[in-house]
Amino acid sequence: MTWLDTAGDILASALEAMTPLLLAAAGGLFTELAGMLNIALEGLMLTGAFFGFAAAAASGSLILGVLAGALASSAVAWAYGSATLRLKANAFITGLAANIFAPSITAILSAVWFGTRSVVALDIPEPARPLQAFFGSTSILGRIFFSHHSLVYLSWVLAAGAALLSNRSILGTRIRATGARAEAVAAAGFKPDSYKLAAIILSGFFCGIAGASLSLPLGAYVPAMSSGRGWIALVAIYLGNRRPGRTALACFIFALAESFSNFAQGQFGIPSEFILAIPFAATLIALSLGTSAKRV
Amino acid sequence: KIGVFIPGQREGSPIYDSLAAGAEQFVAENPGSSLRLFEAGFNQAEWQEKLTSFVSSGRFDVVLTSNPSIPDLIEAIAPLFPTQKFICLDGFKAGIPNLHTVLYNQTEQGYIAGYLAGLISSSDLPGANAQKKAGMVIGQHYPVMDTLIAPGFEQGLKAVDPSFSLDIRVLGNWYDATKASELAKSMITSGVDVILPICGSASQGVVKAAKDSNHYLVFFDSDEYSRAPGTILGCVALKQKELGYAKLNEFALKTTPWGSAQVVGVKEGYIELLDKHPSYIQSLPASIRDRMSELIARISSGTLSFPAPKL
Amino acid sequence: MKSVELEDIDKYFPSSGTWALIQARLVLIPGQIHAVVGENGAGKTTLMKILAGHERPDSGRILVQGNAVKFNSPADAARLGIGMVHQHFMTIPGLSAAQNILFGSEPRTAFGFLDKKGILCTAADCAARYGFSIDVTKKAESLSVGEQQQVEILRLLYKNCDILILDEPTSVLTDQEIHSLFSVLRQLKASGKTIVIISHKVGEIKKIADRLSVMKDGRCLGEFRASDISSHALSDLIMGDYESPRKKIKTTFPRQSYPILEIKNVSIHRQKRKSNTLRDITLSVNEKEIIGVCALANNGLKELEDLLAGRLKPDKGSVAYLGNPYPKLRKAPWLPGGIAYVPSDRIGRGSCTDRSVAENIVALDRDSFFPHGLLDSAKAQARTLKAIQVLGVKARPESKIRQLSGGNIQKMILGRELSEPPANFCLLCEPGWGLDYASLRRTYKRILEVRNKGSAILLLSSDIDEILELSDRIVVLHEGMIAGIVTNGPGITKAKLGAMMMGLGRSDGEPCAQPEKLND
Amino acid sequence: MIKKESGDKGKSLIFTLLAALISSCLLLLFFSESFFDSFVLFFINPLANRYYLGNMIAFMAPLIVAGLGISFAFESHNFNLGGEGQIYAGSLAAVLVAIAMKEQSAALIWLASFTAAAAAGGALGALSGFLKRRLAVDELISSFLVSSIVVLVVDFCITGPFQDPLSNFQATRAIPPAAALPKILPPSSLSTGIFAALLAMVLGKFILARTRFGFELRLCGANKDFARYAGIDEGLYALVPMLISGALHGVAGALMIFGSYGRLLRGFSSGVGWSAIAVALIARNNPLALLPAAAFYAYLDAGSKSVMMGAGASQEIVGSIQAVIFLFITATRLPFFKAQTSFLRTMLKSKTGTKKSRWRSQ
Ligand SMILES: Nc1ncnc2c1ncn2[C@@H]1O[C@H](COP(=O)(O)OP(=O)(O)OP(=O)(O)O)[C@@H](O)[C@H]1O
Ligand SMILES: Nc1ncnc2c1ncn2[C@@H]1O[C@H](COP(=O)(O)OP(=O)(O)OP(=O)(O)O)[C@@H](O)[C@H]1O
Ligand SMILES: [Mg+2]
Ligand SMILES: [Mg+2]
Repeated sequence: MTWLDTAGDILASALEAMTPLLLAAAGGLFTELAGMLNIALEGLMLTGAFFGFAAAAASGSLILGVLAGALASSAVAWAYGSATLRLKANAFITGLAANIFAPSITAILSAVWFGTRSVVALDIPEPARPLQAFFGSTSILGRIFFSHHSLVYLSWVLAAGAALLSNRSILGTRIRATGARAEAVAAAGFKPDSYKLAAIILSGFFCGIAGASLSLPLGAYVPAMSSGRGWIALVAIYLGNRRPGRTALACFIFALAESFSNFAQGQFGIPSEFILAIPFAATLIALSLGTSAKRV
Repeated sequence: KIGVFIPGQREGSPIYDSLAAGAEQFVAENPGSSLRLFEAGFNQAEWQEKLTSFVSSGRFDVVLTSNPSIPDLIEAIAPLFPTQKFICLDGFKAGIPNLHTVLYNQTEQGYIAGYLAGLISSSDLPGANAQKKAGMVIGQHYPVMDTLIAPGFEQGLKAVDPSFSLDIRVLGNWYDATKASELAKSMITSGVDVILPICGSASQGVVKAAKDSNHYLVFFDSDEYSRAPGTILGCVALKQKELGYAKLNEFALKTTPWGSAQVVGVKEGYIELLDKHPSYIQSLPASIRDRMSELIARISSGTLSFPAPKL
Repeated sequence: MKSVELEDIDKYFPSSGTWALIQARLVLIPGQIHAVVGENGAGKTTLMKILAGHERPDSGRILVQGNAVKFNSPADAARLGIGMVHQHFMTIPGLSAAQNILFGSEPRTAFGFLDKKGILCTAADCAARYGFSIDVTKKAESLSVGEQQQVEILRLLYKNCDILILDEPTSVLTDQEIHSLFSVLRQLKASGKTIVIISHKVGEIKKIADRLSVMKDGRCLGEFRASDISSHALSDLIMGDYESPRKKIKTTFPRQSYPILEIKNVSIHRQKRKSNTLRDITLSVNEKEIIGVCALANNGLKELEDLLAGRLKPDKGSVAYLGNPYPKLRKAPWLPGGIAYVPSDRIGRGSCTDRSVAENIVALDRDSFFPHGLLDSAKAQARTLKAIQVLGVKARPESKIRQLSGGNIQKMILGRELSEPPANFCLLCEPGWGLDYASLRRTYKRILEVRNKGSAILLLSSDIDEILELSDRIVVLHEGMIAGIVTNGPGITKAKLGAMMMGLGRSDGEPCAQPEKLND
Repeated sequence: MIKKESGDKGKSLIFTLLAALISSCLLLLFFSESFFDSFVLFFINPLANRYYLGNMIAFMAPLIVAGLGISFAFESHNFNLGGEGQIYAGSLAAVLVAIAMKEQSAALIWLASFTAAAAAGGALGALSGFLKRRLAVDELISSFLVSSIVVLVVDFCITGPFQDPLSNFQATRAIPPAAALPKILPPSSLSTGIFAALLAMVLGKFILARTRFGFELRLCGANKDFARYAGIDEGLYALVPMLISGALHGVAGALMIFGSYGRLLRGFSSGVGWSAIAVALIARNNPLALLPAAAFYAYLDAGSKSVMMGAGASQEIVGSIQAVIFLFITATRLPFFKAQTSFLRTMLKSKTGTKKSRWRSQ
């Protein structure tokens, strides 16, 4: 294998690893724009992963799975959002509540539906690899761009959609305005809280799909499988300075660092802990360089 | 009255599940005995406190548990509860009058798995390649892993062919199945064709990756063939259920050698290559199966032995 | 056309223990311009907020077309065509001026997306129809105050509000801007809108208003037809027994005074800033001298303030204070080497709204008030009272700033910055903002007093009357450059300064726009 | 207008606690085998059983100290999400120093170890502060990232160079037994560390409320622009509060080591950093309120453990109960009680508002 092949493989796996991050970040972007710190991304993803998988297993349809994941997670987001806004509770604490609630409810339901609180692996359809047939996966470029399963491409479309929604739509403008100056939105005769709630529900929607993009390709639901990706999505949003394009780039940087570290574990005699730290370190460095460049 | 202290979670951890199952079997067969299970969760720092409160209720005649690090905890609290009896499987500590420990010879277990992996990798099975590489995906480094299992596995590989190399990759947790799958894929692209996953529920990701790319797995601790028949080619089990059951019986007969520490392995029947499973028989050529039987026979007979592990 | 009546409105603020309104009443006649006047803290803003649905009255009724209505939110009021432009503007940063104007009813394309072009066109049309000269593509955060105000008014107009409430709209506008605002208001009136305007400037009110209400201490003293009441009688009504010191207490400054602040060849370039930055400014402010600096919006006034506030670093040139480099961190005005600074941004920079008046004063001089690292409350209390007394702030030392009326916040800042002993150098930006007439006179008196005690004062103001009244020398900025420095005197007129501000040469006789004379 | 609801805080707290209590009771009723047993185990046992009580109070110590660290950050408008790593790093430093000083007296070891813990945690906090000040990197994110890295590095240290060769735990060697903080309620892990925590809390309150440093810090938190206008170097207050915050987290870690664990176990602090944020938020950043907030949090924790152990309630049910309580705990307004509170408010107003007073100019 040449180094080119290796680089191609790393890139390809980075694009795959980016999928849940990209979706979760797209969701988190809305709450960030609405001026809220949404730490519940993690819990929302897990909800999406579970319900997405359960629905796919029950119906045998991946599309229904994705939809169910998105809807279930939106519902949890709605509950979390209403609690935060109607009760005027602290968003960090209610977010924490959502993050504790998600694994609990999924485990309870998992015990009821699947008879186990642990890994649920069932036969569900494999996500198709729609472009592989057309462009092949023999060339390096083919492997990097065309070999992925459909959820990867779906995430690209959805991320673009989220960008459009946040920049170009009426709702997106209102959400931004709420984040920029809620009292001005109120003075203009609108209810800032309803836009905040809309943003939270949108974040739930995207995070739900992000979760489904973890469990469906794996064909299994594993408790705690979101394992910190919600946080990383939040980091990506900050690194991307709350702009959709840059956020996507940030997600890619993190995913690339991670797939590089996966590769590197096999190559160098460095303790694994240090290699596992590579993605965080890379992000921190990108963050420092990025902002300092902006300052000049 | 039996208390089973599980330093983790029963579901998803075969080793704890079978411990509980052993105790349940004993209770079912011995009317009048009762059982209370307690799951202490995976955070080892909390075990001390939880074990103490479990024991301090004073409700149990014997506390059955399983984990290499638990004897240290028991040593610390044994003086406080001198009448409380403890049986700890998968651990090793002699000299505490109210504790009996039984350790599995996990070097043996690793060796068997490694030997099988080596045979598979060098075979002409469709998913095996010419390279002499096998891999492990582990959740974290921990002492039993680093001193027994991994070296055992590597010895097993080298016994097949000294040119084998072992690729160990660390996940950093026990549940990120997606990342486990990425790790396995990365390993597979580098030429590994047999993997031993020891990474908790994340092993699902390794199964997925191996299945998708038509490579092979060997598994540890319990019968896992059904998760991916044809991909999982061997399971080297710890007979935890049987051992737990036996130890409870011993306790009921009051023959427990308190204060002693035992080591058990293939010879005693508590480590076993599950070679009766149809999946094992169908997927592996007779040549490999024969060599495995031969290996097991050598270990049982004591011709091939591994020093009782020091921990 | 709607008639609106406010009847017997009471409003009590428990947090400050104030009755802001007591049996206040107001009748708006459709199609007229109605002025609300009164001293600082009289309750004008509170009454208007109640009318626009931002606050709820404790008791009393709001009648629209004779029907009692209840407003739970600004949206309710907006539905009945009532809208308000706040004393502190409510533009939304991040959105363009056009988006701000159309906020809430943007034109859209298919699928509910924003029609960006449509927004710009509609907003530009709307602006053009009412004779506003604003560039609607600008982002809200880069608008000048005058432009922000235009955006706010346009927003109400676009929403078809019949009743427009403007809370002190003129206090931060230049004469030219006021002039154009007033012609817009007249035009609106002609088209049938009802306008309520709050102002402290009697001359302005006489010019623009048809009717006026006078408020004092939360009550309405009465309503008058503007033509029925003389300026003098109006002043008396507002101020009660306050006798105005009309005579100027000017003294000529000594010839051989030495410079306290020296700005040498300062330039500031910022590519990103749309507004003009400073170019090659050289200026020295001497002891016992007030230099007034005036400029149209976006011509460098803001940058000059930020430069001397330590917020902008000069890219070229230097600033010296008392012979040393200009300090990075300001010292309290009453300390040796201290600087008095009244910022134009009184809410964000000049005060901390969540803190008490006392804390807002203590904050400037931690060295003296925390002698051993711990607060010396007695000393702090004394200094606070001293600062409050300078201009008579209606507040207790422990009142939170957010509970003060706009004028009182300004008086607190002025009192703090101009209390004894005065600083060697004072940077005063729009000092007269939001002050009622009596307070304004007291403030001017105090500024001249401080000058006579030896301070060098740089006065940045968009109010040319203020500049003419206080300055010894006047500097005019145009596009970031000094367009001229003149010594104040009988020969200097508003017209002349106006011409210079627009960059129309310095020699007399040049054609220039004739700004409306507002004050009598 | 969006306004902060002032007043009625005490009342709304009682209502929120009631709401939380009622809904968690409902959950218990619904899910547990025996409601009565579970109820007693969850709500009564932690207070009635010496062992649980001791552990509960012991858990309060690090919560209070780390919560104080969060308060210092919050009050200066910094967000420290790196508590986990700071606690972990502080603990490692403390343990290493204690082991190195085996021969010394306990007092000396404490002094050196706690200083080392504070220094290690503080350095991490300061790093985020520095990045914010110098490169305008958001401290919320940088502290989280730094912490993620540090946890891995400390893990490496524990399992690598400093692993206790004689232990099956992934842990460092134990600190000298003499250096452990004196126990109060054996066999529980309650130690004199709780007094240190209380002392730190009172000291923290004093510093924030009374001293010049606290004044400047809070001013920077309330309005950076004004602080700068008042001549305060607001950049310094991005750095120093983060340093203090990190240092307090480090000390919290050392308290856990010297109070309970006696050695650094891998993953021992997992979650304490987050819990500290919750505690600080429940206390609304008032240091003195940290005591009841931490007590409440620890009580909840002890109750969950007790019911899990005693009634076999699963992690999930306990998790749901905790989630519900968190949902309500910081609520400042409850829809169901709105009628009541507004009624109370009018009552209150009619009482205080009888005298038509006005501000009088001085
Ligand atoms: N939110 C509030 N909380 C407490 N007191 C308030 C609040 N808003 C206004 N007040 C008080 O009510 C009184 C009237 O304030 P208001 O803002 O209506 O005065 P104003 O007539 O607009 O004065 P100005 O000319 O200075 O703007 C003042 O004494 C003020 O301190
Ligand atoms: N400086 C102040 N700021 C705000 N409120 C004040 C102030 N002084 C007094 N009040 C309020 O005004 C009300 C009347 O005050 P007080 O009874 O002292 O006035 P008085 O004795 O009638 O007049 P004076 O003190 O001018 O002789 C009191 O309820 C008090 O709360
Ligand atoms: Mg091979
Ligand atoms: Mg006002």
